[in-house]
Amino acid sequence: MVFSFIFIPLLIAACLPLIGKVSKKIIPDVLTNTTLAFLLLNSILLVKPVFSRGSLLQNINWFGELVNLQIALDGFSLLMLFTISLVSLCITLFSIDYLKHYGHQANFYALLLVMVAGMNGLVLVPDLFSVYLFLEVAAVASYALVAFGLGPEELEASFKYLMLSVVASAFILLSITVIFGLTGSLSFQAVARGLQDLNASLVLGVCLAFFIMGFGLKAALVPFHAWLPDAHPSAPAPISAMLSGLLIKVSGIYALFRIVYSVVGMTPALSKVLMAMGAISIVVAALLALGQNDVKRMLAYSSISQVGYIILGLAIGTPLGIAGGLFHLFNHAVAKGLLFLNSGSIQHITGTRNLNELGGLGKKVPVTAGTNLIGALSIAGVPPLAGFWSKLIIIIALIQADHFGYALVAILASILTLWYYLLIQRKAFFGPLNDRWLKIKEAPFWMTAANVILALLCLLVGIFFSPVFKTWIAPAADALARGVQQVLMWGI
Amino acid sequence: MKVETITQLIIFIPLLGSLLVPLAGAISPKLRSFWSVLIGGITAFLPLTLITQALKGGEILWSKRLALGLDFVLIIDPLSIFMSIVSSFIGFLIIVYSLGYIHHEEHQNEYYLMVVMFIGSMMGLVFSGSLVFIYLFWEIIAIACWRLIGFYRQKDYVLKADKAFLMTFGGAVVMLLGFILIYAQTGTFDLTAMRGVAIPGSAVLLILFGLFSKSATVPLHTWLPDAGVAPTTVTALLHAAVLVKIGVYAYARLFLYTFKIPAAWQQAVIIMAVISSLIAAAGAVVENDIKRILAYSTISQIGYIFLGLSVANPTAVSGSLLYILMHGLAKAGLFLCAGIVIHSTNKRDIREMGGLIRTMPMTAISFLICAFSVIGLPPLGGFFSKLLVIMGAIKANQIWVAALALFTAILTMYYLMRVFSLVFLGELKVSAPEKTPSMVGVVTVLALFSVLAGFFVSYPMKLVQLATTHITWWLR
Amino acid sequence: MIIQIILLSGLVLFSILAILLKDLLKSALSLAVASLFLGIIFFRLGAPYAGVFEISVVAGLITVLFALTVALTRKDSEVQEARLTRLVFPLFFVIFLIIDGLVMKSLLQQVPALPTGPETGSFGEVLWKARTFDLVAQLGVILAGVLAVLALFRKKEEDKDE
Amino acid sequence: MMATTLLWPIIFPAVMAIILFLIPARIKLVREVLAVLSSVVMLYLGFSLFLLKNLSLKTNWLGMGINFDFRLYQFSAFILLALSGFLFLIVLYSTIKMKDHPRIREYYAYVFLAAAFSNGAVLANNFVLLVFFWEAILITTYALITLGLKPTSHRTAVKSLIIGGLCDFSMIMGIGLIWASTGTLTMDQVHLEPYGLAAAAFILMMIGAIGKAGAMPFHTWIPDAALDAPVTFMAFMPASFEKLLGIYLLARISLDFFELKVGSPMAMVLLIIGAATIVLAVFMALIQKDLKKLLSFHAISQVGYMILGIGTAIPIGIAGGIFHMINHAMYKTGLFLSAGSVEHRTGTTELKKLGGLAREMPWTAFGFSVCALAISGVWPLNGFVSKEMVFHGALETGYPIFAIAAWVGAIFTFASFLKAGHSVFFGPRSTEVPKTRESQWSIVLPILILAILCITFGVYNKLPLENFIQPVVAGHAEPGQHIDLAAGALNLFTPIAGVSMLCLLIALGLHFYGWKQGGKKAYLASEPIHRLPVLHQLYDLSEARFFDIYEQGVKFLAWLSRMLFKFIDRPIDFIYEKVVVSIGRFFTVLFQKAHNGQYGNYLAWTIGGLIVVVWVILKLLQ
Amino acid sequence: MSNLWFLYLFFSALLIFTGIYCLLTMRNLIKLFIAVEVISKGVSLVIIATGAVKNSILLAQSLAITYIVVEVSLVATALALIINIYKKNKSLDVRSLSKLKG
Repeated sequence: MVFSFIFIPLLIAACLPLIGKVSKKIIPDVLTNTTLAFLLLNSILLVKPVFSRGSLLQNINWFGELVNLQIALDGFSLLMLFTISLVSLCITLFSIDYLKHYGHQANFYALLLVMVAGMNGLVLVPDLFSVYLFLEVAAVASYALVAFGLGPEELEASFKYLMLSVVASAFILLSITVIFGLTGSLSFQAVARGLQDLNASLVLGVCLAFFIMGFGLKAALVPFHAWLPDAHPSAPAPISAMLSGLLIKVSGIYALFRIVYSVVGMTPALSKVLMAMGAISIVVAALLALGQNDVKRMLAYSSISQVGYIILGLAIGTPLGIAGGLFHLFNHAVAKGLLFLNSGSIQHITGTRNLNELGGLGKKVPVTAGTNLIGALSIAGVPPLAGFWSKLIIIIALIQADHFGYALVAILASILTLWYYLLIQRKAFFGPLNDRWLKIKEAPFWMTAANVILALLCLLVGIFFSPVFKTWIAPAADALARGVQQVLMWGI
Repeated sequence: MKVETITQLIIFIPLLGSLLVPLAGAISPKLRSFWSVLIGGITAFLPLTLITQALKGGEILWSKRLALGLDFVLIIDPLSIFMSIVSSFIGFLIIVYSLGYIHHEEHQNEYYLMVVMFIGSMMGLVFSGSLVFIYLFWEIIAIACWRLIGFYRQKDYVLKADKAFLMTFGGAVVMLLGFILIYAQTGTFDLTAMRGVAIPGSAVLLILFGLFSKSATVPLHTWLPDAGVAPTTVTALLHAAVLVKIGVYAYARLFLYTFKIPAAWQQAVIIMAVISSLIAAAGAVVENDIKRILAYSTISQIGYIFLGLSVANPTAVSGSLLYILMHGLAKAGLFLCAGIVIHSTNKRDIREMGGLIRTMPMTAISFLICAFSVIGLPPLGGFFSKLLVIMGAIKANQIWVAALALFTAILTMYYLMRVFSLVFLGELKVSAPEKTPSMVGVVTVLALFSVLAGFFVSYPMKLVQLATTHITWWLR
Repeated sequence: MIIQIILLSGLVLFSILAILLKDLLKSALSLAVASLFLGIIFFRLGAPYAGVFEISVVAGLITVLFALTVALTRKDSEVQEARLTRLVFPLFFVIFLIIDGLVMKSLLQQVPALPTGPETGSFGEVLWKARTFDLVAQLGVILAGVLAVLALFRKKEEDKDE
Repeated sequence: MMATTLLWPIIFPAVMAIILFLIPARIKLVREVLAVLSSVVMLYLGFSLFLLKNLSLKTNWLGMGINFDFRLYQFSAFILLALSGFLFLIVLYSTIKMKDHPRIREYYAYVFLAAAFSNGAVLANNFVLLVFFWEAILITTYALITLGLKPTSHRTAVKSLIIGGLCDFSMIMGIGLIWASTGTLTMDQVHLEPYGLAAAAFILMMIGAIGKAGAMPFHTWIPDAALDAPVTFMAFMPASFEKLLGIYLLARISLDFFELKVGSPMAMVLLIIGAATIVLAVFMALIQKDLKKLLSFHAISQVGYMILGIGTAIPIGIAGGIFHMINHAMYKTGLFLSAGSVEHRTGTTELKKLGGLAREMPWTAFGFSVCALAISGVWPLNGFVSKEMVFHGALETGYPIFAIAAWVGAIFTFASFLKAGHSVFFGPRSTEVPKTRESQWSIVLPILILAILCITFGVYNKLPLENFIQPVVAGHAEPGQHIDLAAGALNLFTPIAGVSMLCLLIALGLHFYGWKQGGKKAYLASEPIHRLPVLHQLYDLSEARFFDIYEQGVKFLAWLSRMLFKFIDRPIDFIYEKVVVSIGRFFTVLFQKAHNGQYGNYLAWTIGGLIVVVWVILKLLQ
Repeated sequence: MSNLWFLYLFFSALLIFTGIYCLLTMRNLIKLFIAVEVISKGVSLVIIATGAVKNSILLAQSLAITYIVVEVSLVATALALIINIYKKNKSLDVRSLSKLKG
């Protein structure tokens, strides 16, 4: 049942605060993890039907059409669902041990599940306004989660995040409304059909600009990125992972490209703008990351930079570019999730995230160091890890589409990427051992386990990139590459 | 066993075996050492069984189709077999040497993991027939290398490691761009499908970036002397035997075996090679740190290898291939001798050493023999390779280049003899005994091999000849 | 038409007042008045339910929330706003007004009329049948909001533990 | 006879070298017997091969025309024989002289290895093979010099190595050029006119040859080695083996590989080098205060005659050069061995400390005197014969200046030997050396053999000339011209011989004058010349090694290296270490400054970005 | 009809401009959030106006109501945040919220 992706987490989230009164820790832990594991399983089971039919449209009609829910699932959404379930499962596993710092597991998990539900909903709905709504569901939950620590920095970050996001979503909604005005409908299908024979390119252009700004802010494209380096590091580590790994991709990239490809249709002008913004993001954020001393802040800037890659790939418009972008999206979700969790481990172990205070941890906590290394190298695009393949595909696509300059930027920026990741490695793990950390021990089991699972994913996806690509990425890319046709097909 | 199977084993045994090293290390250090030596030994042994295949000439191709045409292709031909024998053998010797050298250090798990993985990916690189997989193994090597250079965790050491990683990575990604340009032109990454294709100069330039950065050729060379902060075993592995040969090997694989390189670029490589050789030799004369000297020396010798390959006539090419072997043996020997010296004196500045021939005669003599081989004096192996390269250059009408190369050879002689005199002769400044038998044994073996390779040069030469005729198929 | 424009102008005016007034409570009240105008506009545009919602929820509930917040943060929370802000606002506003007018006028010709027939059915039907998902999402948003408030106003357990 | 016999002179000594090396240091007798025996075997091999004359062996080696190709013929057989002869004498001599050397195992190993390599070089019929053996000798030379065990030995060894390397590398270059222009590496298939590129090849090959022979300016390691290396080495390498090899190759180059015409530019080059070497080296020899060093300079000077002889490109001159080579090897080896004998007994070779040893060491004195007279070209010794031939040839070229140079050389040669002999063996008995006696038989015997050979080759010059020399030159005479070198060889009453004799008289006069001037101290006999106004400064400069190409060259190398390092290598590194990093840092800091944490600022970017995006999209749409 | 649409769009643009101007220049957190409210008024005006003009007022009405619900949720969260910030900082000045930078 595809609907379970939305309902189950919502339901559990609603129950959790009550359960929290009964059992503070164990039941919330188990329940959340089971839910997400179930969703993961579910998404894997969906591969076959989606694969065979291309897309899946489900309706629920209850009470004589009083309840009329419609859900559309194609390769792209399935990839997102899978990514969301996978990464958030690892994150909740990690949280089992990590949340001791914060307490209030039930509340935390409830918010987390609401966020998951919001993202799942966003991915599944075939309707512009619903997209906005689920965006807000996930966003409201994320504001609270960013501020979950209730420290001054957390609050500050959350506030800025909220205030910028609100503006962004206002523009998104504005744009949706104008499109509604132009076509008279809100569902993807009808809008796509309506826009096809509509001759209002200027107004539509402005709408798209609003979308780019709105979703771009959610996805943290430069220059709309400024909230991210504040919000992501301030959140608890699992939430950082959630935000960087999933939220910016779902509410930013997924929504933007779903609308751009499947509803409006990609145009060269749009492609140019998005690619330019992607390239700028890559470079600017990479340079910014270089100057950071806080591990998580550096990772946050890295997210911006990598989102730049994803958008650069997706915006090329060729099937290969889309595939590369989506593959990178997946890989980045896994790897950045890993890195943020890992930074949580570091913080748990040492109590600090300042690179200058760390040093030589590799000797004391080899597993944390190793998983961090794998994640970092994967994002930097060092083979044989997963990130390499996606970057490779993106660059191939760039060259094939004759964007030599962008290819060069992408290539050179990957050197920068490696540069700042090496900073982390050097300062935190491989330098001389700081005397303060003589007595530290490896992080608790579940934290380490989550790290290891994600690191293995990075590695295995890299080694077995071919089956992964064929199973998950290629259908998703096909779905996008078919453009507006994909949405129009849904009805049939 | 089928040749293809053996080849896959050569690649995957060390790659997967390396992952088990930390596990073995968790059980006991003895087991770890045993395991590493075992894997190294198997990897060194298996290529030998391919010699019969090599002597048959011709090539065997094997490929596994992967998504997007990024196929995994293996080319088993005399060139790859030759290269695999050389690098796995030296790698194995270095593992054995490490048993003594690295004995007291921390992070041994990481060390053996990386060394074995290094060797494994080298094997992968050597047999790969696909641009993507060449790049892939290329970078795995870079990772291993990076960790190994930063082995001693000092602050500036890890900085140097990062520098090396960044420079080689930078070169490599630029090279990747070149690969992709070729892909855009031909629609495939499979080398065997692209033989004889003329590629644009821009792609050549980009690829050269990668090759030069990995093979430490001027102007992308400065990471190599700095990488001398690594344990000497590693520098031997990096500088001498394996790492820097990668670029050279890739040059042979790409620009001789596969593509037609535009004549202007070929000339450019020739000139770069010889200039690199000269400048690096100058560096070796000026430096005082023994490992930096040897590192510069490596850069200089790599220049010769590039020279031979870029001249691209059979004489020079076979000279270059032979050079890979001879330089590998001799330079590994030099580094490991230097390692013994450093290990026992705890000094690296040659001006602070002296007279060590009295306390460590075997090391001194091995050093001298290896030095002679690097200089290119008969009857040691290095003579033939250098001779053939220079002869080839002259034959290709590159007379001034050849003259400059010979001049560099004199510089080589000068600085190596300088090192030898300062370290081993003169008055004894630091008295230090020779080290464990496994270390001295390995350097002796290497020196011995340098000598034997000179006297029995015709055996490796046969393989080299086959490889040369195979990769210079376009001359036929 | 004229009434509509007057209402709209009132809306804009009170919104401007809401942001320009120094006293926060007065600002909140101005906002409430603006909401009132909006509600009336909604009603006149044929959206009575939305108008009611606007007036009751936004002008009522949200204003209360604002007032509550202002009350809770009253103590030495005076923030000195830059004086220039208020002074130059009219200038910018007029400039934007002109640009806005020109843009909208030029866009006017761009948009083709949409050949749509009048809607059928009742508001309830539309809300339930066509927009069921919105209701689900509303639940989600409310849940998120509630949980957020719970999370933000929770007592820190650690304080007790430590 | 099997063709593989040709490998014996190479493999046998090489194997012996290993065996001798492996024999433990303490078993002296076995080693010595074994060494002498094997040198006898070598001599036997040399003889039998000399009698065979023609033999060749060719197997595949490296491919590409680089074959394992040996050829024995007249000339090489002769040189092979000479090499084995000298090897025998030196090994015999070494049994005593080197007896207590701490690294005696290495010594024999190196000597036999050197013999193996030299034999290989002589027999090689492929250029690469030639270079292989030729250059390999460098290592043995290096090793043997280090056996001098003096503090500076190693330095000198490196010097010899680098100078030798320079010469050999230029030879490689020459070979490369030959290969490039003829397409073959087989030596007997190459015959080029030395013009253009081939001329360059000629010069380069020639540098290789004369460098080995020790001509100016590649000589400078020899005088240093005279002091730093064992004296047996001096007799072994610079005096005999290297001369034989060098001049052998020079002859091959000039006669076989290239068509050297009388008076052609290449011939002039040889003549000039020859003449310069004669004169300059002899002037240096004259003033030396150490017997070994004096001898070493003569070893250089005499090479000049050989080069001069070959450079004439006239059969008699060439023959003279080659004959001089073999003669020189004899008497110079004899001289070094005598010097070694003196050193063996007295522990020094400084002229100042020695004197009047003739009574105590009569046989050594006799041998020394004969050899000294032979080197000075006194009738009827072998030196006279070969020098006359060279003078003859030099005059026939039409440039008398070269003959004059040769004569000048002769004057000072004699003068310096008068000084040396006088101060060591004659004159008053020096007090600085304790009483001593004649050396053991195995030291004296080689000296005497060599002295007798000097006489034999002089008086019965027909024997060597007809057996050894004439066949070599035979092919190069004009058709129909019959060469009978021995005919007037000992004729004293020709103008040329007359001038030569006059030279000897002048030398005698000079020595007498100097001896008088120096207060009847023989070792000061050369001082008047030493103190001549301009010469004096030149001498000082050369004492300071100003003219030493090695010293200057090494300085140049170091300077060049520093320049390259400082101005190319470091700047490149600077770019990576500093420039790239600071550019990155600059932008990083710039961007970081922009992120000042102010909400309004961030919102402004957002709105600004929005406006730009709108503008760009609209622009693109129009 | 579309003339009318642009009239409403014109006024909502004014509202949004006012709100953004306030967000850009004002400093009091509560004031900032009031500005957000002003913006959201502009948005809801557009929703209803579009529905009215394009003959789908019922749909628009349901959207507007949903939007108002979202707004309430947001306001609650934001005000909770503001109160928390006030508790920590004892100030409502947005300029004091610049600890995170660089």
